[in-house]
Order: sequence, then structure tokens, then C-alpha cells
Amino acid sequence: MDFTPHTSGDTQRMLAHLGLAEISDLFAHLPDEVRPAAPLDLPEALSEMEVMSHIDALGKRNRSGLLTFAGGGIYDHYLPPVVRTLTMRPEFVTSYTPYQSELSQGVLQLLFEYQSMVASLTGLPVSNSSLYDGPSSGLEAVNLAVAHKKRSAVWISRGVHPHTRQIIATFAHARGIEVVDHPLVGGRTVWAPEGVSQPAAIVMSQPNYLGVIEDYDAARAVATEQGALAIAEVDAMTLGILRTPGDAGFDIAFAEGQPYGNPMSFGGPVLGMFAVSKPLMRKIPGRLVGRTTDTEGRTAYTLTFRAREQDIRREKASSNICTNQSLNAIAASIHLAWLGPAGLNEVGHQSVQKAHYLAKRLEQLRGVKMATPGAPYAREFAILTPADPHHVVDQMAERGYLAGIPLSDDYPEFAGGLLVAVTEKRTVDELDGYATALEEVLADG
Amino acid sequence: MDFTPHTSGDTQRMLAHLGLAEISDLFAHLPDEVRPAAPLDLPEALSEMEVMSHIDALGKRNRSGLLTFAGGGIYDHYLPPVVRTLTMRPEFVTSYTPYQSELSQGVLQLLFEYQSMVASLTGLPVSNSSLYDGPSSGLEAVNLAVAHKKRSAVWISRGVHPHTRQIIATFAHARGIEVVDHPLVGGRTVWAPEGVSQPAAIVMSQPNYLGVIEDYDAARAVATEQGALAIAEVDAMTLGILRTPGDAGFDIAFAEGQPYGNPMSFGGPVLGMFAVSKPLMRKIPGRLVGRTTDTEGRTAYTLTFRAREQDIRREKASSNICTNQSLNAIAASIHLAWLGPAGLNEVGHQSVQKAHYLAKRLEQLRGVKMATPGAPYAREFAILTPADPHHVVDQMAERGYLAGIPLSDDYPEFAGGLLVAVTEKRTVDELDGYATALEEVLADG
Amino acid sequence: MVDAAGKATSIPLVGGGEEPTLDRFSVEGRRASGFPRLDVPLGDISLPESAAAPPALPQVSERDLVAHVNRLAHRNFAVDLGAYPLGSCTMKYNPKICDWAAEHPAFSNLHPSSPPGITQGALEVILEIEAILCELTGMSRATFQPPAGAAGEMTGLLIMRAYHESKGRDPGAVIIPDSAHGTNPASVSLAGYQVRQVPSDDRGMVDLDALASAVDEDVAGFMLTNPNTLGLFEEDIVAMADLIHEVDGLVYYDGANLNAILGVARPGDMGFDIVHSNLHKTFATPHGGGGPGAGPVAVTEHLAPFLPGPIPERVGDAITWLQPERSIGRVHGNHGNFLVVLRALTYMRALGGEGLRRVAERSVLNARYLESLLSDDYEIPYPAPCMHEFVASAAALKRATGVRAMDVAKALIDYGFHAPTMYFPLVVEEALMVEPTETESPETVEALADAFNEIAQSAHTEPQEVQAAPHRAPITRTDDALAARQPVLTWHMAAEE
Amino acid sequence: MVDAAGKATSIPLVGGGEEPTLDRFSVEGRRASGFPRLDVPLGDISLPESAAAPPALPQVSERDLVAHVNRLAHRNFAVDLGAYPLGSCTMKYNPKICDWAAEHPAFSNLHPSSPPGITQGALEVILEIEAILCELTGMSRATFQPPAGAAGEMTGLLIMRAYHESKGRDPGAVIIPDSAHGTNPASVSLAGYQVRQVPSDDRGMVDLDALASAVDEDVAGFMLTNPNTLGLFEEDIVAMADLIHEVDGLVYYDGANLNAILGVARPGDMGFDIVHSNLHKTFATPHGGGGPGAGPVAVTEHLAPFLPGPIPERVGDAITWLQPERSIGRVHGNHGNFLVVLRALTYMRALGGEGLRRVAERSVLNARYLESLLSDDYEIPYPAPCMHEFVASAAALKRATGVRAMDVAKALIDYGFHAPTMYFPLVVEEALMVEPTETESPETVEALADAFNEIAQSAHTEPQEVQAAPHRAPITRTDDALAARQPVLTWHMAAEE
Ligand SMILES: Cc1ncc(COP(=O)(O)O)c(C=O)c1O
Ligand SMILES: Cc1ncc(COP(=O)(O)O)c(C=O)c1O
Repeated sequence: MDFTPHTSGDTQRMLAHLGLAEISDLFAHLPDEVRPAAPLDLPEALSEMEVMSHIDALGKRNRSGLLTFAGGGIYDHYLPPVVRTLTMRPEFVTSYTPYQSELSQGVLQLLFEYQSMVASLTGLPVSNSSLYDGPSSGLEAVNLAVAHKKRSAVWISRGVHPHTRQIIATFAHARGIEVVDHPLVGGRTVWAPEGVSQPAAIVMSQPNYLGVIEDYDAARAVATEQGALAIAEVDAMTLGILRTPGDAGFDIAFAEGQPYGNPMSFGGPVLGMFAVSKPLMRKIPGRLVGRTTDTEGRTAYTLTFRAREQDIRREKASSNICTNQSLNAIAASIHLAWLGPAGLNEVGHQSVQKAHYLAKRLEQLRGVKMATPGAPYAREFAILTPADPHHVVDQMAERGYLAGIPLSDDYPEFAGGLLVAVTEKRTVDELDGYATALEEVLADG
Repeated sequence: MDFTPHTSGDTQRMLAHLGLAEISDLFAHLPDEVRPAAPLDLPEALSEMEVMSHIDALGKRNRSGLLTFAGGGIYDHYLPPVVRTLTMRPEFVTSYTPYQSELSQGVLQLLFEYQSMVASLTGLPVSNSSLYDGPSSGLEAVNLAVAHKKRSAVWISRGVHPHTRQIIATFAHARGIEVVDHPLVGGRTVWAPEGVSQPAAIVMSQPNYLGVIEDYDAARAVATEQGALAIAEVDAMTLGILRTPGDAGFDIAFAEGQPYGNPMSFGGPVLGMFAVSKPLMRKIPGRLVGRTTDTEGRTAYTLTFRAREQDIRREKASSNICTNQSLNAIAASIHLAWLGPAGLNEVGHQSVQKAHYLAKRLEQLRGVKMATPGAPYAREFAILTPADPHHVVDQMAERGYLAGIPLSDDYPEFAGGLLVAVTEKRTVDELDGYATALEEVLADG
Repeated sequence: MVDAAGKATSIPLVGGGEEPTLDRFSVEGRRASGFPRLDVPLGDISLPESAAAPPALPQVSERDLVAHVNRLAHRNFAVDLGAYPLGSCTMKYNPKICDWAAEHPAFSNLHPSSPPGITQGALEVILEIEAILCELTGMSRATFQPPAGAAGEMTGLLIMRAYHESKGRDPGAVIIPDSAHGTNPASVSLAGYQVRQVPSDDRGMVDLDALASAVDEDVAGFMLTNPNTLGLFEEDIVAMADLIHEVDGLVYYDGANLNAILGVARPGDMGFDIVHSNLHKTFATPHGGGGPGAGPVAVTEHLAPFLPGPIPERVGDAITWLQPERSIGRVHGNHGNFLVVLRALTYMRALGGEGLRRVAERSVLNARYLESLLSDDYEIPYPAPCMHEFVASAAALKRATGVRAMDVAKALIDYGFHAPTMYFPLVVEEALMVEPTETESPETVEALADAFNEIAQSAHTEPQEVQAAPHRAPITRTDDALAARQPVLTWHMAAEE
Repeated sequence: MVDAAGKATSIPLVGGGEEPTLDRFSVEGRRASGFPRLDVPLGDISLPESAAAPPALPQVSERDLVAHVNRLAHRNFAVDLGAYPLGSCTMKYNPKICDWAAEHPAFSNLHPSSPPGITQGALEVILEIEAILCELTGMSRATFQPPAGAAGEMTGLLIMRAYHESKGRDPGAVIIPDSAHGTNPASVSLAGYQVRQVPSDDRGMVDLDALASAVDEDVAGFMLTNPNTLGLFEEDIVAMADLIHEVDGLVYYDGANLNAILGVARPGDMGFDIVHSNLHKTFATPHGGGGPGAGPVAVTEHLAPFLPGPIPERVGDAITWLQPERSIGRVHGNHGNFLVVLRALTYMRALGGEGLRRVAERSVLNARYLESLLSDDYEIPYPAPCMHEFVASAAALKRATGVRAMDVAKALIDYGFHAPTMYFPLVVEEALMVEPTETESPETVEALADAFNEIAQSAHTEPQEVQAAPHRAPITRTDDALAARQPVLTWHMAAEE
């Protein structure tokens, strides 16, 4: 296919106007050394029909349609067609970052609404208009804290998503950040402050990666004691039923926003939600939409606090983010509006009920135990089985279930650990089917 | 699901304002006899997730994904995603017939463009903005001719689509129309005028239902001789390679427009294309968009020649059509613009080449013959096999092919007849696969 | 050649200029489409009747095509943008879940000539909606071939004719009220019947005495919509049906207004024998800028043998296509507007029995509420409580200010609403026919009332302003006389000018 | 509560009023969503940290939500409506076939933690695009984790650091030109490096001598986009790379401008070691109102062991995830913006090698043509032929008329075009950075030039008009100082006002 409109007549006419003979003359001033020595080895052009066949064929090489019990930030919640339909309007999809507010009121207002809803959900007054994803938002939170507190250590619970911790680790060295891990005991974080440097922030996860509901107040107390910011990584879809981080007095909350409005997408594009308390308002990373007026006094929206950003502050900027995940944020806000408080509550409630039902069923299977027995959990939980969890996942896939995420890679202490997530989408038959399939898999060894 | 916005508070408030106590009071004035004696036996409400499961389950009961070699007006041509995306814009999908031109310039202009392209394609100057489908357009053509010529007979070639002929037959009696069939000999119409009433019109099909290319001039000559209108049913997708009915001097052309922009849709919604010569302009059935100006002199579009229509002419209207197939016409015009002359030509060319390739392969199979040997055909042709074509179709379906349309029901003279259509979408592997599968089916008896 | 290259001036977003027609973007040799290379050996095929040249279609890039169509979308109002109280049209919100269903590839990619063995799901769709529709209307069997309301009417009238002929009779007239929709008389006469019109009485309903005197042996049937086009429930319907049945006539229900009585009252219980439904009104199929719709016809038990065919029938475990015994024959090229039918089924299943009844309740509630909020400038010509819509008259307003129904309707556009239906039904002078539908909120209904009332106010204070409305739409009023007198129906005709 | 109930007054289509925020449509108890009834036995579960009440989200009907969002769409410009010559952003037309691919359920419904055994298709997608991208850039391996250009920069800089550390070195500075995009210095300093800035010379290119004197043992690398932000090809690039390599520094290619050289010249051949690409610019991923994008980073053979991981590797017949030997670690929560990557692959496969080269040719042709059509009011500060974009200066115009670059840009809106980038790069006074892209037709380029030139004319005749532009957009210029001074960032803050 060719998506350039130029006919050969067009090209000739334009070249003639420029006093050039051939199209390659456009590049005559390029030094010879930079031209490829041999013709590039690239595939031939394909027609749309051929491209579609090709993508279809690749798609067939995925085993799609498994019943998903994997979570860890990315969840298989019900996504109504209306959200996709509205989000995919070309006015949103094919516009740039809304620098020109006169032509961007649609996107700007939707992002303003997104910020408002995230503020409601987190109980924190200020939200940006999205970051890349949940885990990388954790890095931005740590950066903010380090810059704000002018301290280099951060205390991080081992209940924080392993990918969040990995990303922070990737960057910590270059930025001179010292990461202090805090262990989980019985599934909940034990803040063991002895003998380590005073942190800029403590970071916990609610519920944590094992699905366990942590103690907000205890963490907040530690932060206060240390004069540190309190940062919470939260699970988006249980925000409808759990206390907000703002209510718990946290300074920063971040989340993987995928469950709002975005398909699982093999993990991307998704979006990072990020909200802060009022004192941190002018330090928040990422784009921010504010309400103002136009020269005729009409309500209008515009990008604001631009002075924080890289294009203005350059090497002094506290974040380098430019392109973010606007369209995913728009999807999130449309989905949240569709859900409303009652819907969000119901998703949380049903997920919790179904998770507990499944956990109880699994506990009854021979050899299956809860990884953190007795610890409170919401809609995700970890089990231990005698088998290698990778093997379990592979065998369960044969039976039509994406059984969960093996824990052993990230938590060697749970060698047979499998993290299981349940959403409102799973029917009782599917839950029962899962239990039966797992029983078979374990029996087969 | 509930798509009404009323909360119980809303309802109470509104009822109170109206001085009513309960919602059923709204219907208090209805006589008792008209109320259902027992509660209606209707299904329970379903949530979106449940509706989707239900529709999915019904969908699974279709064997979809067969390689389609059935045609007969509805064809499996390549439909680019861009056409669907543009057509499904809510401004087009959720608006009414464009009576209020001030708010309908989008739809009106697209229909004007549709009319323009249909005029180009048929070689006739005036097109309406769609009728229901190809076959029912045949009925409108006959009606027009009968009213225009004030004669009650019409001569119809047996090469005209059987469904077109059936629809005309359904209505002919009530409208006092006398239908005279004209036979096919060697696949082409023989106009045998002896001893029958002078017709208002002669109706032929190009290519005809058997796929055979008819002689336009011969038919036109008969029409002229009889003082009748010449009407052609044409195949949309070969309009890019065959002579236009306008060029052949025909007065009316109609076609099944599905191949332009519309999926096969189990046969509906599709659209009837309908074009006439200048003298018939003010007699054309259906909606017509015209260009005019607004009070400030700007170019504007409006529904025109409204005086012909049922809402104005009432019992004197020559057609009762009101709701038509606008969105399908919009899809058609977008697809035609995407195709352009080169694309339309290429679709026709490739379909013809592939049809001839397949026909040649099939002719070599034991027991397979062309139904109309030696007759010229474009992209559809009829074969004869020793087996019952319904049996062949069922057996081929087991092998992944929708093999064609059995001819025997409509043309008893072709007991083993199967009508095979080939589009540009079919690859050479699929054509070879078809031949191999047919060979197997015939060998199995 | 190209006079708006790349610019968005044509859209109201920036400027409000005109959008050129697509031919203006055409450049010789430009194209959007592409295809795989021919993969069979090139045959030497010379076809008779070959075209001398490819057709003169526009030659445009995909980029220009996309922008053009999107800009045109910005020049069109729609339910999905705002309230659309167009009487008789039931412009309700259409749930997006129904779009999902209509685009389901298991249905949308199905060829209509596929044998029933491989389309059991599609046949089941028809049986399932048939059962729901028959229960809602009190009928016993249905055909889904008619692609719109008017086609349903024709179908019903042919069934009527076949019924009489089966009894050896050939009555020649069908009665309709003077308030009937235009398709009714048109269908009646196209079905070969005489139209016999009966007047409305001072209640706005069919005059029972007039009907009685219109009925004689030559009457094949009676065609009615109930609630009628004034939005009023015909309270004598049972007596009327009896009158017709006494001469062995059939009573036909024009289902355009079925929305008002879903689950509350049934045409079958009122005495109707044949019922068409407009799925594109009552059952939430968006109207697509004029279509597609679907106008299934349901009939009582004794008329079922006359239905068009084939229709799906369960035979043992499987469903197959059968031709009803005395079928009038085929009325659509295939199986009707099947995907529209699938949409409607999706809607019905989502709502369920309770939800469908709520549609009637709230559509009536909204209409009654709106009617009650209108100021005295809008007279309600008949006192009976309205159903899902009502007709107001701007006659007094016109007398007082010169502002006509048309002006009021166009002024509503400036308030951000679609205009109501005007000058229909014909029995009301300066008619404004308003149907808010059940999907509008009370706040919207109140805003609509405010708009109507403010317009009436303005009519008194600045009538010329109202007469020149709309002021804020992409164009002002069009010169329709010019369009008819100097027809420009294609860009070819435009070029000749 | 509700102040625009049902009205479309908020859209430019009719009126141009404001669209209320969604909370204004909220009514207690109203809702759009619905779910199946809980089908497991209700357990008595009491969670710690439970919320006292559900969150204060708006409560709206699906109908109001749909209309609201659609009306907002009518208040937004987009490539799909008209030309968008925003320099540095490559706002080309994005083929719809790529949307199709990104919505393919076999990919969009895939959980990122699925084991490789069931996601071979997805892994193949990455290997396939990696091969194409490496061939186009002259690199050897790539990571697709970085979700945008800036993230790619960070990733590349961490690779740079890891490379030096692997050699036991720890140089502390990275050189960038003064014309660099803001993300470059920001990334450099966030990666823990000193920014060392080199000036442009009078050709608008990096001053080779200045570079030579900036290079010392403490230099870890050099970051550059080529063509640079002035749209000029850095002709000394090979010499510059040599200078850096001499101190064992690495040369980083900011791929924002890769569009100009696709298939024509390769960063690898120029001496670059690390290359990020903005798939959302060069490879036709629409920008989504600000994102998502994708910023894959490709590197030469010797840097491949440092790539973030895991990356897909073919092991025997299967593809699996492996961690590169000396990987810097993870930079994204999952596998990057995978669906964006899939889109880009679809685009690349549709165009093929020839088509990709045509992108470069025609993007340069359009820019060069546009530049040549601009009147003298727009100075081109540097004489070298431009590549896919150019920077003009309105400095003379400003001196003559008072009309600034900003005013010209806003005035362009009234002509139906999006504004160009302004005041960047910083090295040009009153900069207007214009990138027509290859998907615009010559007619559009000409219309753009006409608009620029007419605006310059108007600047001379009626400067105030131009300074007050736009006049025909949904709003006029915004008070950005007010927005920053009295921040209203949510509707909660608005309510507090
Ligand atoms: C009362 C009435 N009857 C019949 C019809 C005709 O229905 P359709 O437009 O679907 O043919 C309409 C539609 O406008 C109507 O309002
Ligand atoms: C030259 C240049 N470099 C880097 C970037 C940053 O890319 P992204 O916005 O994808 O983070 C941009 C985008 O604006 C750019 O133009």
C-alpha cells in the first residue's frame, strides 16, 4: 500500500518547481558515507488484504481466548463496547498533545475530567493526566520524593509490584537512589527501620502483590516518624471498595490504570495513574490540564504548570516525560463514567466474592494451601501447590485457563506459589472448572 | 440493562407534577380489554455481559469462516476497514432521514456524492439515494415503467435474478401487472415477442444470473421495436469493466449494491441502486438529494422532488418508500471512493481472471461440465455435476468451502447446476483447494 | 481542481465554510486502494460488452477521503450529539452493545444463500425475536423480510388480499383515518386497493360513527396506528375492530408508535390481525441517516399460512427454511435486513420484559411531562392525555406573531436540539409533533420545554429573528424551490451548470 | 445540577457554547453500567480497610455520556480532519488498517504474563519489527519496552552508562547541541549525567570545532537528532561520531526525525551506536491526543548485552523471553506499548522497503516545496536545503508589523489548518517549525503556503486582527497565566471556587 498521495505527475511538477531532476536529488547534499552500501533488506510492500492475512496468521500463533486468572496489575475486567467506540473517535485518536488549546478543547476537557475522577478515586486532590504505566509511575513517585525531601534513600515494601521495584532498581543507580527493601511477614509488610538511612519516602502497595490487604495506618505512622512521604501503589479496581490512600493520609498514590477502559493489550498501552497531595501540586510529573477562561471570558481548558516540563526547564526538569498515555486516560475516564460509583463498587464486590469462593474451593484440593494463610485479601490471592507453578500454568493453558502468575521468580520463598486473580467476569462455572482443572493437573503431577 | 435515565426520584417528581400517583396511572385511560390478561411471557433482562455471551453462543451455531464461492448478488469482496470506520460515525448512524437540511448537510452531501458515483457507474444521469435491495429495485423499475408507459405487461428475461422475478410476481397480481418470461437458450435471453402483449418494459440482467454476458444491443432493439423502456439489472462489481447500461441506451438500471461497502450480512441490510435516464428524472422512486443554496447564498444540499413522495402525494404516490438504506449507500460511496476507477477495474479484472481459472480447473474434473458451454461469462458461472447440488454444497461446507448456489430450485432444467462466484479475494491456493475438494466430493458420490 | 485542499475550513469547528464535493479532490492517477498481485496465470480473456474505459469515479487518496468524510460528519446532527424530539420517528438513544452485535463476524460475514445446516445461529436469531415480537404484539407468527415500515405495510396488505382471495372474496377498499401517515394511503393504493378515508372526531380519534358508515362488504380492511399520529390512544379500538371483523375485514396495525404501549397493551388484544413493527424506531436500531430499518410483519394464527416465505421453522432439532402453505411469495431479495433484526434482538434481550415495559412507561411519562411544561402559546388541540408523543399547534402563535410552526422548529436548532416534526398529521393546523422518547432525562425534557417557551417569547418580541432561524447551524434555510426547479442531482449536473 | 441537558449547544455544530463537565450531568442514583447477578453464594467477607462509601464518581446515563463525549469530539482538531503541520511531531495520516491490527482480539486480549508457549504470535511480532527497524537504522538488536521517545532516551542513556561501567569507566557528561529537544537535556540529567551543550554554527548545524573542544575523557556520549531540529541534515555527522568514538564515547540518535531518511540513510552508517525511534511519529501510530507512543531503542552489536530485558529470542523452533547478559534491567511494567508496536509493524509491512523510502522522499519533497512557496515575510535562517521540515523565522515580520510567530500560528487555525510548532528550536528567533509530512497532497501544501502568505499580508494591513486570532475556533486564546496562578485542576477545585 502507499499512503502518499503523490502521482508521478505531482512529483515531476514539484521537482521542476524546485529545479531538481529526480527525487534522489533531494538528498544530493547527504555525504556518501551515510548512504547504505547495499540495498536494504526489507520486505516487499503488501496490500491490505495481505497485511491482514499476515497479522491474522501471527494472531493464530497466540493461544487466545483463555479464561484469564492472571492479574498482577493487568486484569481481565468487563470492558463495554461503548467505551471503545467513544475512545476511538478520530478527533481524539489522531490529535497531538493539546498544546494549541483553541483546537483541543475536547481532549483537554476529557483529561480534566480524568484528573477529577482520579482525584475522587484516590482521595488526593491533584492528579496528572497520565504516566506510562503503573510500575514506571512508581519510579516517578520515588523521584518526586527524593527531590522533594532531598534525601536519597527510599524504603520499599516487598509487597510492591516486583516490576515496579525492578524499574526503580534500573534507574536507582544512575540517580544515586538507595533502595531499602522491607520484608513481608505473613503476607504483610514489616517496616524494620533499624540501622538504615532515613528515607525520602516509604512505598507500600494496597492490596500488595500477593493480594493481601496491608495496614495503611501503620505505614503512614512509620512515614511520619521518619519525616518521609508516604507513597501507595494501589489497585485500580478495588478503589471502589477500599479506603482511599488520601483518606489514609498518604502523600502520593499511583496505580496501573489498565483496568479502567483498556484491554489487557499484552501489557501496553496501558496507563499510570498518579495523584498527590496539595503541597506536592507543583512538583507532580507529567502533563496537567487546568481550567481557565479565553479572551472572551468563556470557560476553557489548557495545559498548565508547563514550567515544570522538559521543554521549558530542560536539564532542570524533574521528569523527562513528554508523550504520555492520553488516549488510555480518556478511555479510563469514559469507562469510569460508565461504571459510576455503583458499578465500580459492584465490580469490586463481585470480584472479591468470586475470589474468596475460588480460594475456598482451591484450599480444599489436595496439596493446595494459601501462601499467606489467614491474611486478608481482596480479589487476588496466592496459593502454594507441590508443583512448579510454570508447569501448572502450562498445563492449565492446555485446559483453557490462564491460571495465574508464578510467584517463584520474584519470591523464591514461595517455590510453589501461584498468584491467582479473579474478576467479576468469571462465572461460577468457570471458577468450578478452574478448580477441577487444577485438581487434574496436580494429580497428573 | 436499562437505557432510560430516570431514577425513582425523577419518576416520582414527574408524576407528582402531573398529579399522578403511580406510573401505571399514565395508562389509566386505556380500556381494560386491551391490557394483557396474563403477565407477558418475555425473557428477563440481561446485563451486557450476558447479552454478549448469548449472541456469541448463537454466532457459534453458524459455521462461519467458510471460503465463499456463493454469489447471486451478494459477494465476498474485500472490504477495507477504513470504509467501516468512516461509515459508523455516530453522526451518520444515529441521524434520521435528512428532512432538516440545516442539521443534515453531512448525510445529504454524502448521498449527493453517492448519486453522482452511481450516475458515473451506470452511465445514466439520475440516481436516487438508495432503495431496499437489488431485487426489490426490480419491482420499482417495473412499476415505474408500467405507470410511465400506461401498459400492463412487462417482458422479463429468465436470466434476471430469480428473487427479483419472485418479488415482481408477488406484487404483480395486486397491481395488475402481466409478467411475460423470456427464455434462456445457451445461457442468453431469446426475446420471443410473438403473440404476447406489448410491454411497458423489457427487463434483462447483465451479466445474467447464470453469469453469462448478454447482448445489450439486441435487447435494446427489442425494446425500441416494442416502444418499451429497456431496463437492466446489473452486477455492481463488474461495472468497472463492462459497458454501462447507459452507454447501451437503457432507460433504467438497477443493481444489488451490497458489494460496494457492505458486508454480506446474511443478505441485509444491503442496498438497491437505481438510476434512470433524464426523461424519467421526475418519476424516479425513492429519496433524491439536490444541490441548492441557503439564504446566504452558500452551497447547500436538500431533499428534492419531494412532491413525488408518499408523505405529500399520499395515495397518488408511485412508490410508498420512506425509510431506505442511506447508511448502506454512504458505505457504498465511501468504498467506491476508496476503490477509484483503477481499484474498481482491478477488482473486476482479478475476479474475471480467477473465475476463468477456476472454471477451467473444474471443467477438467470428471463429470463436471459448464452449464452454458461457450457462453461468455465474467466472474460467475454455472457448472453441472452428476450430484445433487445441495448435497455438493453440504459436503463442500464440511471441507471449508461455501461452494455456490444450487441452480436446480430456480432452473429445473439444470438439475445438477451449481452457480459459482469468484472474487478477487480468493487466492490461487483457495481456487485449487476448491477444485480438489469438489473432486473428492464427487468421487464420494 | 482541488479547492479545499487539506483545510478544515469546511467544518463548523473552524470557520464554517463549505466542504467541496469529493470530485473536487480528484487528481488523475491518485488512488487509495491496493490489491495483491494477480496470483493466477494471466488468461487471455476477451469479454463482449467490455467497457472502453474505467468509470469516471473520483481519484483520491485515503487521507483526503478520510478527512472529507470526517468533516462532513461534523456537519450533521445526530441522537448521539443531542436530543432529537422528532415526532413519529422515535429517535431514542441506541445502545452501543447493539452495534457490537451487528458487527459480529459470525453474522455479518454470512452469505444469505448458505444452507441452513451452517446458519443455525442466524435462524435461531429469527425464531427468538419472532417469539418476543409475537408475545409483545399478541400475534402468532411473523416474517422478517420487510426491510422497512412501508415494506411491512405492503406485505400486510398483500396478506390481506391473499386472505380474502382464499375465501373467494375480492373486496376493493381499505379504510384509513385522515390522520394516517403518508405511507399508509400510498401502500393501500399500490396494493391495488381503493383508499377510503374516515375523519377524526373532536377527540382527535377515529370517528366511530363515520367508521361504521364507511364499512361495507367491499371493505377488505382497516389500517391504523394506535396510539395514533396525534399521540392519542384510540379508545374505541375494540369496537372499531369489531365493526371491521363483522364484514370479515382485517385490521392492520401500523407499528410506528408501538413504543408507547410495549408490555402495556397489545395490538392483538385490541383486535388487530396484522401488525408491522418498525425495529428502527421501537427497538433501538439507529436510523442511519434514513435507513436501514426493518419492518417485520406479525399476524394472527389464521393468517400465518399467507406470510411471505421462506420462514425459519424448527423441524426436530434443526431449523430450516420453509415456505408457508399459501405464502404470498417473496418480498425481499434475501432474508430482510437481518443485521437490523439481530440488533433489535440484542436490545430486547438486554431490556427483558420489565425493561420493555419501562420503555413505554417512560416514553409516555416524558411526553406527558413535556406537554405539561409548554406555555400557552402552544395549543394542545385535543384534551385526551398523550402517549409517547403529542401534537401541539402553533396556529395561535402564528396569528399573534406571524411565527409559524416551521419557524419554531428551526429556532429550536439554535438551542441545540433537533427540530420536531412539522405539519403532520394534516388534521392539525401548524402542527408540531414532539416525541422526546424515554432515553432523555427529565432535565433534558425541561430544557426542551424552556427552549420552546423562550422561542414563543421571542416570537412576540422579535419575530423576524425567529423567522430567520436557525442562526447557529452550518447553513441557514435552503432554497428548496430552486432545488426542484433547476435540479442538480449529481456533480456531473453541477459541472454542466 | 444539569446545565446543558440534552442540548448540543456546546458544540460548534450549533452555536458554539460551552460543554459542561461530566459532573454537571450527574444525578444521584442514575447509572449506565449493569452486571450479571452474583452467581456464587454470597460470602460473609469483611475486609479491613474497607471504604466507608463508594467513590464520588459522576452518576450518568449511557445516553448522556455518549452525547457528552461526542460533543467534545466536535471541539477537537485532528489529522483526520485536516492538515496538521506541527513541526517535530510528524503528524501524518495514520492508515486505518493499523487500527484494525491494534484491535485484533488475538493480541488486544492477551495478558502480559501469559507464558511464551501461548504467545508465540506476539513474540514473533516483536522479532519481525526488530529486524525491520534494525535494518532501517543500521543497528543490530532492539528493545521495545520504552513507551515513548523520552523513555527511549533514558533507556539509551542507561545503556551508555552500563557500557562504560563494564569497561571500568565512569565518564560524567553527555554532549547535546543547543538546538536539542527538551527531553534530551532532561533525560541526560535524570540519567545522572552533566549536560554539556555545544552551539550551532551559521549553517544551523553542530559546530564541529566547538564539538571537538567539548570532547574530553569525561564525555560519555553525544546525543543528536539528524536531520536536526532545524530540519537540516548534519553533514559532518561522520566526523562528529569519530570525535566521540575517539574518547570511547557513544553516539545516541534521537529518532524523532527518522521520517526524513527512511531507506535513504541510516544512523548506523553515520556512526550512531544507539537509536531510538518514535513509532508514533515515523511509523504512523496516531498520537492519541498526547499518547500512547512507543520509543524502541536499537543498538549496535556490542551494546546488545546491555539492553533492558526480557527480550524475545528464538531458541530452536520457539521464541522465548531471555534477559540479555548484562541487561540494565526493566524499564517498563510489561513489554512496552505492544499494540503500538503491532500497529507500526502493520504499517511497515504494508509499505515495504520501497514504500518506506517513499515516505522519506515525499516528506522531504513536501517540506522543500512548501518552504519554496513561502513569501519573503518568512525568513529561512539557514541556507542548507531542508529535509522533512523547516524552521522559518517571523522575526522580520514582527519587527515590521508587531505580528509574532504565535500570531501567525493562531491565524493559521482560521484557515482550517493546525498551527505549526512555535518558538522551537530555541536557536531561531520567532521560530515557526513546519512539517507538512508526506501524506499531504501538493494541493494541500499549496493551500498551506497560501494561508501563510495571506496571513503575512494581513499582518501588514490589519495586524490587530491577526494578533487576536483565531476568530473561528471554538474558543479564543486562553489565559494561561490565570490557569497557573489559580489552579483549577479538577471539578472539585472548580466547585470550591
Ligand atoms: C406512522 C408511521 N407509519 C409508517 C411509517 C413508515 O415506516 P418506514 O419509514 O420504516 O417505511 C412511518 C415512518 O416514518 C410512520 O411514522
Ligand atoms: C526531537 C524530539 N526528541 C524527542 C522527543 C520526545 O519523544 P516523546 O514525546 O515520544 O517522549 C520529541 C517529541 O516531541 C522530539 O520532537
